[in-house]
Amino acid sequence: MADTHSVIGTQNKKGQTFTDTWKMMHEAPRTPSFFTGSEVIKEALRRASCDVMIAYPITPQSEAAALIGELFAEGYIGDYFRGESEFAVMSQCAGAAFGGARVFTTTAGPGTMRAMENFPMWAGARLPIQMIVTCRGINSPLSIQPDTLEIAYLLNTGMLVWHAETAQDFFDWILKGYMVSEEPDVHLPLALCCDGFFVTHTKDVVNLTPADMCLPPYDPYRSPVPCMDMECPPVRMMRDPFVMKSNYISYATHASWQQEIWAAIERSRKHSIHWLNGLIDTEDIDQEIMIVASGTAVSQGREAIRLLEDEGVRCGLIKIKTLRPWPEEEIREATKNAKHIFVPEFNVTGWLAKEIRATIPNPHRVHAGPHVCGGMTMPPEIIVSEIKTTLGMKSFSLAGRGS
Amino acid sequence: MSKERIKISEDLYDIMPSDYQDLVKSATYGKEDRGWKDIGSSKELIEQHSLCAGCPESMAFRYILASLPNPEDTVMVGSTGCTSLVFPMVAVHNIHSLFGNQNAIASGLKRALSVRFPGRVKDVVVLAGDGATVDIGLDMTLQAWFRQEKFTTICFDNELYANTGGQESGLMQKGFVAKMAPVGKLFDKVRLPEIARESGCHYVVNCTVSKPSLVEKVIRNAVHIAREIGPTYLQLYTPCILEIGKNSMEGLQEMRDSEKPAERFAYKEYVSEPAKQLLAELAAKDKERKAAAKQLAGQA
Amino acid sequence: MYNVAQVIDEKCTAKKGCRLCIMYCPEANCLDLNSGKMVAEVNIDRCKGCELCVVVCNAAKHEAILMQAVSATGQLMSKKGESAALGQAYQG
Amino acid sequence: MSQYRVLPGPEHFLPPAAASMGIFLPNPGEAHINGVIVSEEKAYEEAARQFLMAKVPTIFPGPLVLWAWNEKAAKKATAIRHLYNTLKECVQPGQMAMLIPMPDYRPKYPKINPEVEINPNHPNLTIWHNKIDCCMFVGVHCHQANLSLKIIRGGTSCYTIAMCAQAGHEDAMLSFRDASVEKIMKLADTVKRLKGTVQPRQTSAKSGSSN
Repeated sequence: MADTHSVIGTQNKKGQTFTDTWKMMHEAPRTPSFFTGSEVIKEALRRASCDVMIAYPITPQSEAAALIGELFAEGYIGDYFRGESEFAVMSQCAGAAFGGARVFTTTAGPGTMRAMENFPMWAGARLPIQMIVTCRGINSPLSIQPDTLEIAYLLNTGMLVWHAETAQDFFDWILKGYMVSEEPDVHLPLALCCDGFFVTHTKDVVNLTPADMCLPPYDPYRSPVPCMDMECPPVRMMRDPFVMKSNYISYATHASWQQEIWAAIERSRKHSIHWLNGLIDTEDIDQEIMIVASGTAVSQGREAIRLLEDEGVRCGLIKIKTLRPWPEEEIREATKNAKHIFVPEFNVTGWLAKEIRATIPNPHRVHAGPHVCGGMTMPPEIIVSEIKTTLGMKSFSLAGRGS
Repeated sequence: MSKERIKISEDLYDIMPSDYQDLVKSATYGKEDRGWKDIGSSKELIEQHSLCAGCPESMAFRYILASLPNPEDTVMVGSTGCTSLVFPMVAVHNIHSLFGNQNAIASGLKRALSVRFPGRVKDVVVLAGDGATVDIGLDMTLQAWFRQEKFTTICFDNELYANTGGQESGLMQKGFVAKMAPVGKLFDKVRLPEIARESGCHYVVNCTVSKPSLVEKVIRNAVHIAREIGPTYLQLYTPCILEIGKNSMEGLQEMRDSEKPAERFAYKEYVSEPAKQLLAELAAKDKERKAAAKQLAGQA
Repeated sequence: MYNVAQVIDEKCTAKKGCRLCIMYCPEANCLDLNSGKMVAEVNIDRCKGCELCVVVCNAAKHEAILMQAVSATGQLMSKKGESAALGQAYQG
Repeated sequence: MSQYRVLPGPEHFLPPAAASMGIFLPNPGEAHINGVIVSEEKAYEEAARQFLMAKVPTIFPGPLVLWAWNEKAAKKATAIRHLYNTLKECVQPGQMAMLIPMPDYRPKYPKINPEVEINPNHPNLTIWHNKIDCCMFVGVHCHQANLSLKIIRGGTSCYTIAMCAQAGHEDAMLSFRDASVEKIMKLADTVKRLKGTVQPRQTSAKSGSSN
């Protein structure tokens, strides 16, 4: 039985030192680097002590998945291969996780949808797989452009769902994500989402931890369910047996099992707060006007606030980092002074606005918008315009605005 | 897990249900030449399950579990269907995840076990029905073979969807009238054994489970070849007596009828050149081992 | 109430090496070899009553296995080797 | 802090998972009673008291200790046996300590023999059959332990204790975390120390079998 703590301070075959994750993330020196989001994913994986990565090409995650292949060729990843479809890849990830490996994969848009049957299975089977989702359009007609609609579908799978704003978030959260999702009381898959292209294909300054430090390895014997390697009891063990006889006993087992998955998401709250320094970030929450957003909409909101300030309108900001667990209490508290809550989103349905409306008092305060979709950018001016229009201020109309 | 680790804590031994005490006392984990002959005098690696009375699939499970060369280091992967009524009762770790993705699960599993236990034997064996293997899961079945994944795929071919009530499947015979084939199946039984050979399998067998000694042989070959060389495929006829209108005691005869020359399940075998070489080496070693044992017995 | 297989010890040829019923029984550890008496023995709790053992035993002309009624609690309803009384078979 | 308390059931048609009611797990060095974080010391006292009060105090060891799959597991098994023996010595006539294994996790209904085992998919059957009014889980994988604890809280009035080797269980009425041989032995010591100071429950009106 592997003892995680005993390996700290020792070296892996690449000469990296297994390092206490808190020290690595918070105390070790950081080197500013100018990288694309895809390159940042690679750099995070270099330090993640990942056993198995499985890849499949789909824009805009292909570059990241290919770069991790280079890491494998360099010897940083235990095994790596290209699967035959997203459905198969997610099942291959499950197989590797059932076998006690730390697993990583990436997907996007239609790939997420094709693989969807796997995600509630991952969660129900308590497999702490990490999956990067570089969001893009999913509906016909085909689009490869940024659009976050697929997140709406992931929210009810039982996975942890985090939404990164920047490449720096990505770098830190990939590594911290394993720490949260591998906790025995959580032990759930993590969908780490970002807005495709905006994060993956733009360059940004990212502060990297030392390349000669890496995460302690995953210990499958702390899992809340038996690892399928014939090394642990019980020897007579099926993962995961049917409970579908037509009787109340079977229903009760299945119902309790489902509740346990959502309970595990709740338990991730404590660990997520610890590692991410809270489930939300806030700026200026005393204001009566608040922008609440996740992903790159946060950056656009921040810019809109600067523009509004020039016109004498003060506005606060809430950045939602984790969508599952949902920061209900935090959002309630941070919006308690708000008279108007604006929720800019990169999708047509406004799923984030719906989530917020469902959990705060006086939900009529929520203005679902502005929305853009289908790959549109969201100029800060349209957020400004939306806010000013709602406040009854005169606002010029931006040609081609989306909502 | 070595046989030595399949043991009950001494201080709690007396409270363990007897089936587990039996498992530790008389199952054939760790026995070098385990096989169907251990049946009847050892604790089998299957507990009571809820398959129908007389189901040939039950027989197949017995022979396979008795013949796995290293059950203490074997992980099995199943799929949705009748087999998943037995798998919870099987005394090797096994996985059910979704319908049809068994070869994808096994690909990830085998690679994870290879990363985690380098240099150690960890066999992976897939066992699924024909719907899972040939219809819904065909892409993953074939792609695992294309990639030369080192595990064994066993298909329990009952020529229909049994668990959902007898619908047409790709391995069903042409002309058979079934649910979803109301005027009889319109196309031929899919020739998966041939496809398996062309897809890179190093050992392919098509047969029934009417002879336990034969099942033992093909299982041992398939697992050893998969361990050392590459993918192997066994297609075993396990008729659904319920859906083809037979009585509970008629399964064996149905298999015997179907394995006659020119019938669908006449014994067919394909062995690749490297696999032939491996089998010859294994046979030589086996002979040597038996001779040594004989000599030792003679001295005693 | 249902039928299970019962081996008539005197007719069983296990001591001569016959393993037909043990081999072909679909259920695990249902027909085991009693190595003391050297006869095949049915574990009543595991027998689903498929009669395949009867078929293979009869085909070899040993005719050493009979189907006999058991109660819902798994008790043989008459002495081993004797058939249940008329009307008893389906009372449960 | 949540107003919810994790109390003996039966609670609802389908009781909520305690974590969804705002109950948090203890940090290292802590335990919880009814969902309220307490010192470990307090938890030893309360667990011992509950054992000594019960008509049928029962330990449910799971696969992680029933199997000697590593040295630590075998040692824990010895400690569990010691705790059981201590319980037997310390209870009064009319009380009956039990030691019932959870050997695996496959659903066994309707073939389960509730006298000799407990199963995470239908643990209430074993609780009802043996009229168990206080039990402790140890060596059960956390997921399966949580299934059991919740179903027990849903359908019985049994008091549940978790001696968990990981982060603990909010669905138990009392939970330790980071369980070790030492912690199990310390609980046995506490039972011994409190022997004779706790009166067994007089009535079994709220015992598992009545619900």
